[in-house]
Amino acid sequence: MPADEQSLQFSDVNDDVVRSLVETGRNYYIALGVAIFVTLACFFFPWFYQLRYGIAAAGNNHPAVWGTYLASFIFWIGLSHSGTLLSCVLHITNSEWRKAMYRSAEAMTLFSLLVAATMVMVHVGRPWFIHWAAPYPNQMELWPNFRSPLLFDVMAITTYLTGSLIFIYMGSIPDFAAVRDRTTGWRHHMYVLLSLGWRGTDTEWHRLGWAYTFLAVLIIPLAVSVHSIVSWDFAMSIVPGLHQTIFAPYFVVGAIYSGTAGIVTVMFVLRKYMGFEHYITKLHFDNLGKLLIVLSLIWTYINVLELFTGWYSGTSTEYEQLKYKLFGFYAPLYWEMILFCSAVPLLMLSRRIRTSFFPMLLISIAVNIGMYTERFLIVATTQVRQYLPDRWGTYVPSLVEISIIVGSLAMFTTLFLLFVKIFPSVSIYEIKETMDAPKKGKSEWQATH
Amino acid sequence: MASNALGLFHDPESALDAAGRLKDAGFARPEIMSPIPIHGVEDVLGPKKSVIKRFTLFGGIFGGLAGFTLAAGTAVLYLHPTGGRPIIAIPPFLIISYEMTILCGILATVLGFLISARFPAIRERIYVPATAIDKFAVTVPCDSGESYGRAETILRTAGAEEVQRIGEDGP
Amino acid sequence: MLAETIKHPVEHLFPYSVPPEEYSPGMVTWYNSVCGMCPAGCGISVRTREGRAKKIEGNPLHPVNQGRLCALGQAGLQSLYNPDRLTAPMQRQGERGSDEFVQTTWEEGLSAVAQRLEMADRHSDSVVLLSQGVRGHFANLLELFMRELGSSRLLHYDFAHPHSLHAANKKLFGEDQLPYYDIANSRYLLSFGADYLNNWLSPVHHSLGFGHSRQGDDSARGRFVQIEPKMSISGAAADEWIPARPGTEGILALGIANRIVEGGYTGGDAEDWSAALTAYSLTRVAEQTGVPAETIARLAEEFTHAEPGLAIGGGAAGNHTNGVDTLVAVNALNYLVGNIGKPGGVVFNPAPMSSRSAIDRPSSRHANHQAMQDLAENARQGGVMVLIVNNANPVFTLPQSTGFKEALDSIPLIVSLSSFMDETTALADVVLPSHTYLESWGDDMPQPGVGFSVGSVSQPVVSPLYNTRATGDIILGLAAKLGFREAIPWASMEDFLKDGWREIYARRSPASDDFDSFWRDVLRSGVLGENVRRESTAAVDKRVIDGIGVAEPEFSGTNDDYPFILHPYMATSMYDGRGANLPWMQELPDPMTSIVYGSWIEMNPVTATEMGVTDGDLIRVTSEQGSIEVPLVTFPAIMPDVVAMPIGQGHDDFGRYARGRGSNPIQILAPTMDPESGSLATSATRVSLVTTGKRAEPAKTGGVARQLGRNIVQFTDGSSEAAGHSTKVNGIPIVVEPA
Amino acid sequence: MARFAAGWRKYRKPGYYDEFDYAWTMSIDLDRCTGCGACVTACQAENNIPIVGEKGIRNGREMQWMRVERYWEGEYPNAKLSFIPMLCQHCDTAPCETVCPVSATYHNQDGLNVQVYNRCIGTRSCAVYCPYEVRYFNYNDHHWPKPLDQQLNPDVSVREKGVMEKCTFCVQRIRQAKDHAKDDGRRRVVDGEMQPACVQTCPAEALVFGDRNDANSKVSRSMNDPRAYHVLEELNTSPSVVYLKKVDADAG
Repeated sequence: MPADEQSLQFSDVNDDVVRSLVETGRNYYIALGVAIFVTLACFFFPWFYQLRYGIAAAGNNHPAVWGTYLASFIFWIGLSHSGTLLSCVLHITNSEWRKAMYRSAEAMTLFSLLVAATMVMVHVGRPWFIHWAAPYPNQMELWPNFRSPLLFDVMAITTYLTGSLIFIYMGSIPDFAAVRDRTTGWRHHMYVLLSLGWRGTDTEWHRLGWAYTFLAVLIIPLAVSVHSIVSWDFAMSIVPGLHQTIFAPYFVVGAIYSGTAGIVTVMFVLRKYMGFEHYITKLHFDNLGKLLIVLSLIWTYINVLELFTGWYSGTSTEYEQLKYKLFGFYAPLYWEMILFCSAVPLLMLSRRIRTSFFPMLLISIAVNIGMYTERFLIVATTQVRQYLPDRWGTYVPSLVEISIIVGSLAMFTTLFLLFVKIFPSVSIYEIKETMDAPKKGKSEWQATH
Repeated sequence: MASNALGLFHDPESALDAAGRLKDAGFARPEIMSPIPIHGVEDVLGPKKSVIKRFTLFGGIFGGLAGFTLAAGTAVLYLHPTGGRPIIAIPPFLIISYEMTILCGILATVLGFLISARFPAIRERIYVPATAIDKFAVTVPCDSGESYGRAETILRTAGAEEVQRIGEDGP
Repeated sequence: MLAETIKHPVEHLFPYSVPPEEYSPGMVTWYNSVCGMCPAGCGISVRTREGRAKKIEGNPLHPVNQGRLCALGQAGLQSLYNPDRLTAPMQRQGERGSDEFVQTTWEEGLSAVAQRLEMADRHSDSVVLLSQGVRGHFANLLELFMRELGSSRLLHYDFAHPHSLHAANKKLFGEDQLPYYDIANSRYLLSFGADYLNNWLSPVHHSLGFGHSRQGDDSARGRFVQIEPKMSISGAAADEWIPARPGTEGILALGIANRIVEGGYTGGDAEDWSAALTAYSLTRVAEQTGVPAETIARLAEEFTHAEPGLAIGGGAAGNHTNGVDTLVAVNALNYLVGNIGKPGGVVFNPAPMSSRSAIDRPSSRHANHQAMQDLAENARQGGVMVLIVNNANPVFTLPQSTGFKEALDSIPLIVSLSSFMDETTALADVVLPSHTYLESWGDDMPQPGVGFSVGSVSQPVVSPLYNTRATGDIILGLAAKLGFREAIPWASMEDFLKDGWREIYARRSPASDDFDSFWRDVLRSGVLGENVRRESTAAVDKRVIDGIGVAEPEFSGTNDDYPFILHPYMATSMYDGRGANLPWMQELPDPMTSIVYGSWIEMNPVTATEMGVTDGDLIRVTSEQGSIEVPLVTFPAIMPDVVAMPIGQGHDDFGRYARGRGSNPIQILAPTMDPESGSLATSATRVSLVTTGKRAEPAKTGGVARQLGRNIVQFTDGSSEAAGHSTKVNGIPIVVEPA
Repeated sequence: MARFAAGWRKYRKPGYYDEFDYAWTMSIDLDRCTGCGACVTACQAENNIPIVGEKGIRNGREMQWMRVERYWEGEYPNAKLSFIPMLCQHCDTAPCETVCPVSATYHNQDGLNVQVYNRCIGTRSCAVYCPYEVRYFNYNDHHWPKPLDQQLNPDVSVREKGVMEKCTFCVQRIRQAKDHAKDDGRRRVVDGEMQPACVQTCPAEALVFGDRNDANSKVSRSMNDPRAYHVLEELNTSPSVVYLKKVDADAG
């Protein structure tokens, strides 16, 4: 426990957290306003245009029928990982440093999943029939095709969304209770409902502990399966460059990688603008940095494998695919990705960088830019270099697509901004657990009598 | 008339100590309210068993079966031969049931938690807001004024900063 | 908003409130008719529903296309339902070419024209009728009309009309008709520049023959050799593609002929031949044509021993200053291997089935380039009072050097009977829009035929869409206005047609049943074949033999200023440009380059690298006559000093789909002609290429046209044992599934 | 229990296709094909395939279900060009079918790989999964300037935006042929009774269509031709379109 937290008392934690909820500065409202505006202008407006005009609004064509929408989908799903997943792993291996950051990490999972879901809506040609992909009894007596990787996705993501929602909620019940007592008006009523009448009796703590652990155990394999399945959307095709066994681990690692980087970014923001300097410390950045290095190495390794197998296969399809990726139309993006995801993270080998906040922010952002590029390349390069050379083409995203990418970022921000005002964005009771509990002996109260 | 004795403590040790003494003194099982989970409660007040794990287990099993049945059943309901695969294709359906296992597992766990922890609370219960911040409370039901007296003395000697008498239906 | 996105416009299920007789909802009616998209004269059957034409298919009974049809024929529907059709008679309002017309009634329109015709002094040939190449009874009607008008100047004009081929046949065999080339039964086809699978004479029939010769009989597979400077579709289909220097195809043919004669030709006139061919020794021919000597020798060898071999010539080979001689030489090959009149050889056609032989019809009404130039010249001198244009578009298909467009200015009255606002119609004073061929009566006697006499009737398959009239009815209307009652008594084209066919019916022996049932049968089957065949005499006059010889081709422009020879060719979909207003044809990828919606110029990749230009560079193509700008496309199978350009685009009118698209190579062609046939030597223009520095990527559907060793198209050397594995027919392979 | 076991065996059977009425098949003789493109236009006319316009094609959104691919071999003067008509191969083990989440594409009783426009939600996954890339997506609503719309074939639906479409082997004609057969009291459609638009029009008779279950149908015979092969056979999609190798004396 770093020295600067020695002075902290239990009550300070409540004060800080409650302040972060109820005390809202002008900057917050400005930020929220901007975020909402950008969401409407850059996401919903282009989307409605596309709904009217058709996917033609995007840059897609034959052969590149998939585009940035799908890339964004994978990206957000990826970002969602390591929120809940990381928190679960750390919970089970009960590592102390998790406790200050896991709440916001889980929130990240939740919201990026929501954004990912909307990306699906944007992607499909007839979103107004999207519900046909859900298994529900209907007058057509038609059911979805459970043999389809896409349907695995539907199931997995629904489960993951439910799981993370429950996990984050259950973890914050005691905090709702704590906040409940300190708030008034509508907030009070809301927290009364959310806290389910939590009193913090030993029985409740005991049950919560059990349930929470079980959830954690369930969610870890779930999270792994989710991104494996997302990878199967591609790997189950026979498109050269996609049809690879390595894809599932590749995606999972990539997901956790970008997710962790995302956490770093969010940590930075929370620490800076929500006044959690005492709770989110060098320690967290240091540990996350180490984690990032490991992930970046694994990710690089898998990339190299991909190249090697492609080159070693010697088949025209695989080889052309590879050549195109490395030196073709999209080559600059590829090397940018390598730079951001394989080279830049190595900076974090130095402890000084790991423990200094701003560089970490930059690195984490770089990593996520790189990871988005990776997803884009996976979608773009493979489709335009398939089996029949006569069908080769190129794909360039349209303005609509780009603005929707920006818009989705804004949507995420909006959701997060709302979150920090409703959820205690650091866990009160777990912070307290990390602090030394009051010692036996005369308390101030007795002294005054 | 029945009532509850509630002692507020400054630190977990003394709260636990008080709870132990009350138990030894033949009181009904005292309840401890704390801002953080206290370790060692079981040693003092005896082990607790939770039904949650069963919920999780059976939820999972049910989910697995339900998942496969859903996939296979609907496939048979409306025959759509695709890709030369069998109508009932094992590997994909296993994935479906895998996801369903986890989904139902999670939901069952939540259910188990709510039931075993008696949530949500319908009627008012004994509660002291301070325990949500940094105080540790021990409550014990007392059937008579006399027994309340005893409880109070035990609490005080254990180092309670404050002892309240609270009616059955809340303060 | 979401709701709006899934809203659909309301549309009416049935086109009529009061339907015509044979209309019953949901029922399909087939009408047999004749395709009017190109001069090949294929029989079509049109599928109609709810009184609308839905699909054109080949008429299985028709001997020319036997149920098959080409892309252009399929697209005929879009000339019927074209959004840019002329819907009513119009009179010019503003300046000529200002495209300002005012609608008028048929009555007014016809009388306006009639008055001027009245005024035009009879027997002074001041009235000219310029029609697209037409056959059958409609042609007769035109003859009658013009005779009554007392003008001899009835011209049929088709850009693609094979004048040289006609002349050559006349010269060698004394034939007026084009012969029938029996590709189906030939086992070795030597094609000199004739793009017979694309648009030479009768492409669909040739394709049928090609298919049959290739794989039709199991005993032997036909071998196809194509000799041309730029690979055409026929060249791609051929087993061997031989680039010969442009214009030297004839010399090559004579070189082969020489080998054949040397190689022991046993004809009565052997020495005449050897005498005539001495000049064409292997070495000289090889040196002149750029084709290796051994190749020539081999060709001669293979051609002689083919069972049977057939040589055809045309297209670019015929469009040089030595075109006629070239084609004579090619035909001579057929003569030398003695396949005249044999199956798989050259079969002479009988005179086309027709009535009214009474009308003295000049051997060919078809106007060659000379005639068109004379017309322009005469018009300039005010020799033309009235010009009636029927669906011909000379303004587009004549080079600028002819000055036809300017010549039109000095013609007082120009009448157009076109169904579309094409370049020529845009300059007309009175527009009397005609039906498309799918709305009007007519008949056709395909030329070249198929060795026996064939006649087919075309009937309206839908009720007219607009206030237009069949061309025949317009002529009859004029005749009525002019009071040619006794000579041209018919009320409608249909009557005229029936009258004609009455004679054909009467000629048939024995006249089995009454005419009406005969007529009904003809309409139902759409075609009538008569077993009238010609005795193909294989004698060639000595003087002709002595006269045989092919001069070096002449080109306009010097080598130095104009390093490239321009090779304009008719694109698959556009024909001579008439396909440009059909969206389907605009969207049909060019088979060789997959380019759509536009024109381009093809160049050998090596030459391109030397010039430092690449695909998509906008190139200025300049001839002595003018220049056009067009994007460059590198093309692997074209001679280094030849550039090829498709004809058909570059309309500055002719509807929304054609207007302002690409450029028209005809415009810059030099007026050099083949002196013997007077036809335009379209392939005899030299051009220079300069890059404009601009880019203009042509739109194309294809990607990379190389297989990269992926065995997409697989080959076999024909020997059945080497042909490799055979595909399992029944059952599917068991799916390998884990678990 | 026995019924369950029987059902299990039935539904576990790979392919499930031997219970189909027909196995429609097309054979394409590359030695006959001249690349003239008549099939392309015929298909466009028969199946209400929209005119996408120059812009559409520049954006790579052409819709022709039947396309003719071209492949060059060698360089001048020995350059050779081969054409290969490419259309939906109606694979018996089609990758596109398995991936559709809503079963909008599946194998019907005729052994056709059918596309149900009304069910399609436009995930476009089938187009990616198809190695022959013969699936075409309606990126926007298409319009036929009047009166071109009068040509539209009433037997074929006009697809709205956001829907995948592809060659159907002219399923509407197959339906009609089957109906006629039923009306005439025949049990089956006889060979050659029905042809898709492309086969019907092919001037070189390179295309042959029929039922490969009928061992002496024309198409069965050409499938047994030693020149027969499948494109991308190594992918084990077992297509219903058979190509006959091009004969080239210098090859082999």
